[in-house]
Amino acid sequence: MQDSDYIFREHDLDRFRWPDADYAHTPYRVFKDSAIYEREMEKVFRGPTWGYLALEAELPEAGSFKSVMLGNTPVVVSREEDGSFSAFVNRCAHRGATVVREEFGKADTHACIYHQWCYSSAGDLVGVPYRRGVSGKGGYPKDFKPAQHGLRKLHVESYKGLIFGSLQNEPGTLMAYLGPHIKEHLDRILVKPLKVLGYHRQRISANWKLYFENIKDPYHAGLLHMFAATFGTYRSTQEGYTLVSDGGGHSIVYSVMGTDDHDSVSEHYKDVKDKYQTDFQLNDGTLLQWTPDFDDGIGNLIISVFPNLVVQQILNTLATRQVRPLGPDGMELVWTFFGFEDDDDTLTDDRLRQLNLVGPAGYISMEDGEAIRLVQQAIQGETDATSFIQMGGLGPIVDADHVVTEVCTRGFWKQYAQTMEFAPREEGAPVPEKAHD
Amino acid sequence: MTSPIDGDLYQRVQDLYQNYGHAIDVDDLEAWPEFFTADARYCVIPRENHDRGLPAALIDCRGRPMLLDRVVALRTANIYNIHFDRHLVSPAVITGRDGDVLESRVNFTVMQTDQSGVTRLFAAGVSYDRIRVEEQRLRFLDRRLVLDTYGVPELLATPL
Amino acid sequence: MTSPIDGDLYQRVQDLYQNYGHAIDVDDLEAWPEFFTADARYCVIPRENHDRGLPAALIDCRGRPMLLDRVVALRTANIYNIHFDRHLVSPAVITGRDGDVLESRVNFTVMQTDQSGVTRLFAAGVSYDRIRVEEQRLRFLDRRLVLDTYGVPELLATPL
Amino acid sequence: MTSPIDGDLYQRVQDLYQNYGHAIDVDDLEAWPEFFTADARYCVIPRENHDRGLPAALIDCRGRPMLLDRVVALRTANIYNIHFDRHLVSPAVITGRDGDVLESRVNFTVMQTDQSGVTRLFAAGVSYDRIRVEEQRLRFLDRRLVLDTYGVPELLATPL
Repeated sequence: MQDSDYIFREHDLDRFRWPDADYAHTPYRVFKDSAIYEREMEKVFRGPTWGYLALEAELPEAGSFKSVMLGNTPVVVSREEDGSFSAFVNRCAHRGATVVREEFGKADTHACIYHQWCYSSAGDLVGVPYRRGVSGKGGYPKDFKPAQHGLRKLHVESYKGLIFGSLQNEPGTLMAYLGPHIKEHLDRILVKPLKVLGYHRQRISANWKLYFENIKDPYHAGLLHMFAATFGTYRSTQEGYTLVSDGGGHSIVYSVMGTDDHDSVSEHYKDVKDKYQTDFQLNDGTLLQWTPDFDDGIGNLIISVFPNLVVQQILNTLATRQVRPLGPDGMELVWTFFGFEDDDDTLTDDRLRQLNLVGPAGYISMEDGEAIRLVQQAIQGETDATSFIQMGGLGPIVDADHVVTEVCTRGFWKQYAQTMEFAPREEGAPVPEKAHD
Repeated sequence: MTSPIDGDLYQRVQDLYQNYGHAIDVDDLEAWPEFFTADARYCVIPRENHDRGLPAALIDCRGRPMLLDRVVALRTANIYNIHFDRHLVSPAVITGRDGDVLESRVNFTVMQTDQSGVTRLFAAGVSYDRIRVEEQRLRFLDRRLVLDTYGVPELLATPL
Repeated sequence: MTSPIDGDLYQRVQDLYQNYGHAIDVDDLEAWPEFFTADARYCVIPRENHDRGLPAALIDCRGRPMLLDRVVALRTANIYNIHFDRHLVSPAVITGRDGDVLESRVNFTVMQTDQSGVTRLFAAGVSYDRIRVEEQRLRFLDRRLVLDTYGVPELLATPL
Repeated sequence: MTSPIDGDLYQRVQDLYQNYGHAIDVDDLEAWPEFFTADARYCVIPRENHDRGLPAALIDCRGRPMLLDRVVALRTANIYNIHFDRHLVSPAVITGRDGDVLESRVNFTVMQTDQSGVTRLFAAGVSYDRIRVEEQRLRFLDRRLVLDTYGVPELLATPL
């Protein structure tokens, strides 16, 4: 038995190590092990990360709030009187009840229903019933200080209308966390005040990381999604780019429409059955009617930020997708669709019509839910095997000027393993001969 | 208050709803667009959007050609979880009439069964509809299905 | 055996049941007491009690004022899990008639959805009802809902 | 297309279905064979068999004596999980008529409740039926229940 094999089988998670330093194999165990899941909640979602909470546009007024999940931690994010944003862990400091029960709302203060402990929108304790007792009896000790019993607060920063929170004690700045690639592409899309168009929610029977692998993987996109390939909203033969952050966890994948030609597409898709169907035509072509918001020709762009955010621009559809884990083998995906405040009715209508392409019922999105469900289903009984992630080759995890690569997926696993303290002991350790089976 | 339509017409409305569900349940998707007028609107909207006045829908087909496209896509393009549907649709309530157009409402549930014969509640909701009375058959001019089960289990492929 | 009522009246009974469920489903609780006569009885009884002849009910409102109190309590006093309801009610069976009072029976299920859009079966059962036929509208004189799902999931707030 | 039967007869069909379900739900199994003609066929077939043209059924009673045997067996011979049923049956669609024999179709779900009052979806499916119109009452000549929930939860004792 190889040493890596031994480490790989290790049941003590403090000794569990990734099988290779190229992150070209992912142990299936990480998708189904409940101990690993608990560790993720602590080390990833409550660890050195910034998690996406909400759009500023969802909180239009002072006191507006939204309830979200950051990993398995319930969080409420609010807009303050001064226009800033705050967030707290939604669990009463007294006996642990959920304080804010509504998904959305507006309130100056939040009273826990259980014993009426009352908090400001920022989470400070502002009222305690019977603090000094009733008729001189009962009450809290004299040294009880409300300031010491507020809700646990998150660090909050926002950029271009996206609000992020962090539960670590001393996080670096959000901008340092996001890095230049993410900044550049958020700058590209989020150019004006946003207008929320509504929500899609999807509950997929798959581990949350399978979804992150999926959206960081441009290799599958031109192959799984016949609609994208046939109509050219995304094709592997198009001019495209794959950008990855220094830590590996964030990425950007995009392609430029109209940069390939029929002959080239036919050549590269000739061995892929039924995915590029030149005889497939829509009865109503207005579905794909596209009035570009930007003049760079990008028809499909997916930004992902470790560990819970996806930002999409697919034709005119703009959305954030928030990934909420629901245990080792399930996840909730919340899509928030938006346009710009100054959109005219025609442009709004284009965005709404194109929602047929995306979301749980979308022509080019429904397959992702199915693909990752199939993975979750097939790995259930597996204890040792790994996946194989080497499209685009091994070596440094860096940008590529094409989309025939799984480099972003390797980048994701690199940041994941390092955050989870699962990284190989020695960088550059030899890759195992083959997947363990 | 009496119903704005007579018993025979009401019966045709009931049959419309039941036959609509049955066509989907037996995977006769090709028959589905025929339940609509040429210029019909078919919209599945999450209840949270509907209740908050947000316009984003899950499916929004405008005209029969877009309905046809969805059928063709399901048959030839899209890949989704293999399953069977079964609609349970309440008796219809006729809420209004304007000439040959009826306003109608039904509650619905859809049960979905996987290949091992395990059935789960897939969707519950209400549909606010307009129906055109034609000589030969009734057709939907407008279906607005408000989906309570907006935490869509896996994905929404076959129409509700 | 033919039905003791004609088609038009039967249709009004169907509408009564569907409109009753819809009022609750769209949270128009204020309309709920209006579905009853002033002296009506509304009773939700666990099936195990009903079947064994035990009188204890979950809800027992005697007269419209008690129905109103329940609505006011839900609006202003009680705190309960935030949810949406959806009623699925079977076609009614008219089991008897005594002048302007009909005896009727329906099976029902209520689906409950939480704020994340997850729908669960909340209640199933049968209701044995008496309905008074009035000129303007039909009203329940008596509803006795026998609740199969007497292992109440969480709590029972909004009426069945 | 108009219904091949008038409103009164349709109402009797509706009542047949609802009364059939109710008899089982209140455990009046002795009344169950009486819903069938003497030479009736009652068949519960898994959807996977039905769809693939395979003949194997879960229950296949040929003639009322076999229906009676099943009741007697349930009462005296078989031991099965103690439970309550609740049928939710859709409005019927009359799909044909040949003299005094109607062709009809309903969708159904059956909710099953255990002794602690926990209700689960037990069965969903469709039934393709033939009904004989008799002076006194309607009876099933043929019921072919296609069971979506062919991954039978625990066991199938009381009839669908």
